[in-house]
Amino acid sequence: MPLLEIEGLVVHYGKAIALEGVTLTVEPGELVGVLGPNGAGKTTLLKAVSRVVPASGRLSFKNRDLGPMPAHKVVGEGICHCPEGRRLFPELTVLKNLMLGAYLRDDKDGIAADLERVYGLFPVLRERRTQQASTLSGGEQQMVAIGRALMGRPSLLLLDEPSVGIAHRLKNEIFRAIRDIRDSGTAILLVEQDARSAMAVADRIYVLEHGRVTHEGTPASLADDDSIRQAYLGV
Amino acid sequence: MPKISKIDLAAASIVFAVLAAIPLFGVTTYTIGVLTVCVCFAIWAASWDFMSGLTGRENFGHSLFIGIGGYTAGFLNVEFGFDPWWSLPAAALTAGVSAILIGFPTLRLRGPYFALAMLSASTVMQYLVIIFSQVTGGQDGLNGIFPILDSQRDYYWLTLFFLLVTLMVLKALALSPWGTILRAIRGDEATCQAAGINVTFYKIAALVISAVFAGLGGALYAHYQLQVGPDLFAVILSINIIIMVYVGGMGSIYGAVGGALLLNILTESLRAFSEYRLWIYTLLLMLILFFLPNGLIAPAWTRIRDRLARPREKKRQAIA
Amino acid sequence: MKRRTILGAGLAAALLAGAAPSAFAQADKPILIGVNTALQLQVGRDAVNAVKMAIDEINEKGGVLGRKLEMVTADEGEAATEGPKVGIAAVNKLTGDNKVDVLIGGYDSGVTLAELPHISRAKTIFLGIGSASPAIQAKVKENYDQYKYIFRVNPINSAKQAQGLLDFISGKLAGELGYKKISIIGENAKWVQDMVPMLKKGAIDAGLEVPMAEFFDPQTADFSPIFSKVKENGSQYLLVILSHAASDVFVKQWYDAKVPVPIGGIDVKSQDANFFERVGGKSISEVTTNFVLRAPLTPKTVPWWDKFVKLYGTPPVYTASGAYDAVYIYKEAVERAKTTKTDDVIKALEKTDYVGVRGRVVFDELHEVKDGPGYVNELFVQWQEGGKRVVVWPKELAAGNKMINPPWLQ
Amino acid sequence: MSLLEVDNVSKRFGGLAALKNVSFTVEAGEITGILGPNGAGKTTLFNLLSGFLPADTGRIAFDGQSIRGLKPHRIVNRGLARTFQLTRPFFGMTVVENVIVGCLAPRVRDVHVSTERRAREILDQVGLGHAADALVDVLPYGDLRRLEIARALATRPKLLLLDEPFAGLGTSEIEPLATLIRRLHDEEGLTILIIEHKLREFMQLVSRVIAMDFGEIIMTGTPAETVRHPRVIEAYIGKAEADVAAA
Amino acid sequence: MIEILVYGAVISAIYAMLAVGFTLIFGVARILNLAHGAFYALGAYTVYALTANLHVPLLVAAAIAVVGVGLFGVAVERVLVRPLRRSQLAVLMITLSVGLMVEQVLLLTFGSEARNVPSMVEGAYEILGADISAQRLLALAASIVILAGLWLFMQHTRLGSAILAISQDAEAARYMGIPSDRIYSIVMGISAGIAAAAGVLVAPFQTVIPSMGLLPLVKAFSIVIVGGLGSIPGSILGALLLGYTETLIAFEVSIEWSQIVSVAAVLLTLVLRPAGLLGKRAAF
Repeated sequence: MPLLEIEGLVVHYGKAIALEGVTLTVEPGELVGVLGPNGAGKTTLLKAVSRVVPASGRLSFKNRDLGPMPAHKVVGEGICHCPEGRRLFPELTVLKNLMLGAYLRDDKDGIAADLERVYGLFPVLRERRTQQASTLSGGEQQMVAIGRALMGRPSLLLLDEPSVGIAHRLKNEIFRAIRDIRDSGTAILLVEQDARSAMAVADRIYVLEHGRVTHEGTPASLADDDSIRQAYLGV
Repeated sequence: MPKISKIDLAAASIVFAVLAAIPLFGVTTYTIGVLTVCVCFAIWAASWDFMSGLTGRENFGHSLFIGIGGYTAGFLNVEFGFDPWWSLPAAALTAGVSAILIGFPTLRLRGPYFALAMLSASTVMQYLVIIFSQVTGGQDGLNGIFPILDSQRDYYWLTLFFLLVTLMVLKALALSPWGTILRAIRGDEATCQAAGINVTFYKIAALVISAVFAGLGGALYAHYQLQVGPDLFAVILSINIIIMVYVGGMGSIYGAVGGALLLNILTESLRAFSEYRLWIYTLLLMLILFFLPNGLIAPAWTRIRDRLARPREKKRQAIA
Repeated sequence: MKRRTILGAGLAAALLAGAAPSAFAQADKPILIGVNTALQLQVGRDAVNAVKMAIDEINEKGGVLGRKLEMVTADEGEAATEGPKVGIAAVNKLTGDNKVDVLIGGYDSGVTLAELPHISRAKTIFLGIGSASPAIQAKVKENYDQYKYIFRVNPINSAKQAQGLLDFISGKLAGELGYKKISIIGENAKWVQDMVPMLKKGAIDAGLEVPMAEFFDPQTADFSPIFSKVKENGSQYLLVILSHAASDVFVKQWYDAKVPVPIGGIDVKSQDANFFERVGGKSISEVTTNFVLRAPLTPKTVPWWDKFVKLYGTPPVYTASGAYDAVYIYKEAVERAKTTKTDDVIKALEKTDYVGVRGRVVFDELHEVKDGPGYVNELFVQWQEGGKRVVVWPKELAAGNKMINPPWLQ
Repeated sequence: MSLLEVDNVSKRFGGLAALKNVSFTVEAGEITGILGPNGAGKTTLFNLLSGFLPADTGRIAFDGQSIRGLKPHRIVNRGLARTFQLTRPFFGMTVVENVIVGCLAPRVRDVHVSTERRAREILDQVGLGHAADALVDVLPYGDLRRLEIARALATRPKLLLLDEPFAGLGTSEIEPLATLIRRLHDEEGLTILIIEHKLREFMQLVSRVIAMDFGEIIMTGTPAETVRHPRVIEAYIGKAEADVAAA
Repeated sequence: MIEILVYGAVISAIYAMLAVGFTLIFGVARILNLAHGAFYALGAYTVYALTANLHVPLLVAAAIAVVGVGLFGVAVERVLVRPLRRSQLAVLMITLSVGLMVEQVLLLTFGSEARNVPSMVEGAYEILGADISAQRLLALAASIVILAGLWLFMQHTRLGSAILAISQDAEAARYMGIPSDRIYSIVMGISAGIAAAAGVLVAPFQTVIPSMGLLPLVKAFSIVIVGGLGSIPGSILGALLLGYTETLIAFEVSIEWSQIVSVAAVLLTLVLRPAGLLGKRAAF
């Protein structure tokens, strides 16, 4: 039974069409990559899943309908969203940013354990924990953002463009961490523009173009395909 | 481009005819006085709506222009003994000039910042008027302004005439390319610039036009009250005007007039409740604000007009 | 059709009524007294109550010229927020719609001044009971024909109050107490702004040093800078003039900071009988001018005071005595004129010589209530232990009463 | 003389260099495309050209005259118009009124010609004639993009800057709009500078591509050259790091 | 000089209490709350009614007032503001009318005369040569305690972090599962409670009349504009600035001119630096 099932998802921003009927699934513990050019609707897809933007179509998670839930309930269900552009709380410390990820949780021990887990994934955050988030480098901020989402102990992590604007060295570290998170059993829906990095870590890939899924398959099956090149450069 | 429809014109004519005819039916000077005040507020509300309703910049200091207009009339009349007729053009002029001066620094601001800047400007003026009492009469204001016309009834007609002029000018401007541009500024300033429109110029000009009529209204009011006081600069006056426009329905200009007439008459008719007067007024206001967020007069008229127009449409369709 | 007939009949009746001799038509109609005042404020409510009290008394004794008296009220609104607009509409309503025979009222000088041209246009007598600006009665001199309708029963105008104040400064402060240095402060109201320079000059002429003469905004919430400055400049007395400002803030802050300078002057709120109680006794030793208090100023004073308290549960504020007297003054004038015709009543009013609850009321040529010994007096009253009010000036009325200092200066 | 000359233009936002020494020219009659990933500085460049942002350094000349530092409306009145990436119509107004605003620019305002008639002609031209009297609030998104172009055309530009004209459009709406743009170029001789991400249509539209990344121009060339350029591919598809790929 | 220092501190502390709540609800929920002054007035009147009429001990009355007005604030947010929140002007108007309503109700219930709230502490102290009443010192101390308490609450509780989070990035807060509507109500309650506390503390040495809320509203508004809308440190800085400027002018020039300072400061700030001293953005 898939963890997340999306069927015929349609999203409008006012009059602009962002998604024109997207269907995809994520199995438990799976890392699914969504690729596509700018404006293809990747970010919208994630926002629709976390109920931050209204959408029509079927959205079910662990066999429960997400449709009628407000955004904060979805988090409680176990979907945590690490948004595009990181969206840290700039004037709060790293530790507070992380702890806000666990806002809905009451299990002190569990939270402490998850904090250790995040520090384990990104050791630099332990050193930076009392620093204001806005003083961190882009890569470190991305780590906080991922860590913050993990603090909600998700069974599905939504990751939006974790590699944008980050130095290559840190990018590697982040992708390594993403793989570790998957390996520890958390399913991930990863949206990326950096196709090669995403394909290197994902179990399955969807290619989104103009709000529609145009291709899907394993990275291996898509790697030789011209379709990726098609989607990106139109040639 | 929206045109003024025949139904609108007919309704406006009827309303003005009724307003003009009221004094002929043996009403007392009290009623005429109340109506005169109503008409002054209507001029202020319409001029507020022209600038703020069209460009979307809520001016919380409209009383600045009213006060300047009123005091111009007061000074010319009481201090320098000018013929009261001079008050009207002079008040319009000083208010317009003051709009240019205050408009440049404040119109860059948006939303509540513009509102507050104007509010502060009017309050500063109010304090100054009180402090420099030797010149301005302080808290008591300037008393002994001459009436422009001896008969209260004639004076009421005069103010009504100026309301008509105000409305015709403002409505004509609102329906002209000017209005189109002002409404476009409300929509999006950047797009306006991208369409080659000098946004700063139009904003200042709108404020000046708004101020000219507010100042004129201030002078008319001064010559009705036969007195001006620092309360003409008060924030509460600006807020009352905004409430009137809000109740009337923003951006339509005639709605503002309707709101001004309605609320002024309401205030007066609540006299029967003596000390509960303001309490009831506030309660009614809260109900309107809460349940009719688009206002009362303009939306109601739109609905009535549609209903009136519908049979004719049907007929036309039938003929076709 | 039917409606037109009724209308026609009504019109005819109205014409007939208008054409009939007025005395005949009015014979059994009540005489209407319009009260224009700020109904939400204590000054307004007490004025209304006092008028009602007087009317009831007169009607019980058969009315005036066989006609009953009746009261109509109209709210002047809150001057601070609504300006004179509501006040003007109020007098227009009373004169235009209710066609009252006389207006009694007024509280805020600004509003009253604004109402004057409208009152005079309506040719209705106005007996002022609350506003103190001399500019009001000055109109009578400026243009008698236009403003002859305007009389002031109460209070004594502020210029005359200033004279009294000067007398207090030179006689009591400089004379009896031998002070050398006083400070003067007043709120930003026109009449105070006119008065303070005059007081300063008068005090200096009386040989006093005046290191400070300042104004403050009626909304001032913190007087500590003033107290501090007064203490620093070594003043021995702080003269204060306020009517719309927060008197309670003033005395509370003075008392709490134990300012080593006694205070006194014109403090309109402090004229209220329950002021001492309202501020928790912190007005102790404050001196303020007053025109009436529960003391045998005239034989009528104490009974009137007690009856008012019995009827309405609160001691009357300063407008009440004026309003009560005004009704009787009007009644007497009508009786002397034997008509309610405005011009005749004005003639009669000008000859008024009536002993009211505050003293003997006589109008001068400005239609201003005469003050001084034998007339209505400006009393300097001090709050003493237990909220007792003691007259400390003028000398002849103080009857040897001692002026006390605040507890921390004793 | 080129219609547009951009010479050594730079722009910083705080510590971030959004544009670094950008130089290029646009010849009259061209359709030039600007390509680059998010954050490459394309829209910033448009904002500098149209006067919505001041340039820090460099020279921007249009029609031989410097336009750097001019207010946006003055630039429009020199004949350089733009559209916005997010459509920004004047809500609460009709479609034709939206275009009339453009017709009221001093550059084209003519007391002898009814602005309304001109506006309707332009709407016909972009295929919106049928919706002229509708409120923009009810217009479908595709039509809003056309309206955006119509409003710019109303100012009778010599050079039109199109900022992602296909953004937010459904698949079926893109082709007709591309046709419209091409027609404007062919029939009106309009010079066009275009930013777009829908590359398939983009590549067919433009005759020359300026590729940008991190605020710099990385190459200029024909569409065919562009897609083969290694730096473009790297900027767009990303460089897989050896260790990640190996895992 | 010393006096300016001491009196300025008292005034600034009270201003800060008023401004912090005002800026808080704006920073978090973008509500420009014109009923803020009404909360202040209600606090003072509640204490008056409880002590004078029902003879409740002063401290108990103070606590009831703060909590009660806080709950009233929550109710205003829930019932009146929330349905209108999409329009800034509508929110402005409805909170304004709440303010007017409260004033009218107080006027009709308690009359126009000033009411006396007894001092919590009697007497006066001499501090560095300046006489200052104990109640003022109490107000100073209490406002420091309240502001420090608010700071601790914001820094060290989960709810506090959530409030800060929403004010810094409302959308990101939604990703954390923070229920924004509930937070808005809570913040309105806190804001109203602090305003009421200011009213309670100030009532004994200032005036208690129905319209007493107007001036504090104007001051809070001015301070917040000068300090930067939505910035708590900004509002404290603004309070100090305005409090001391007013005191300085009252001492060195005339108290007559001290009232005009705040409005003039607003005008200047808006013209010269619209975002305020510590504000981040000028438009929203």
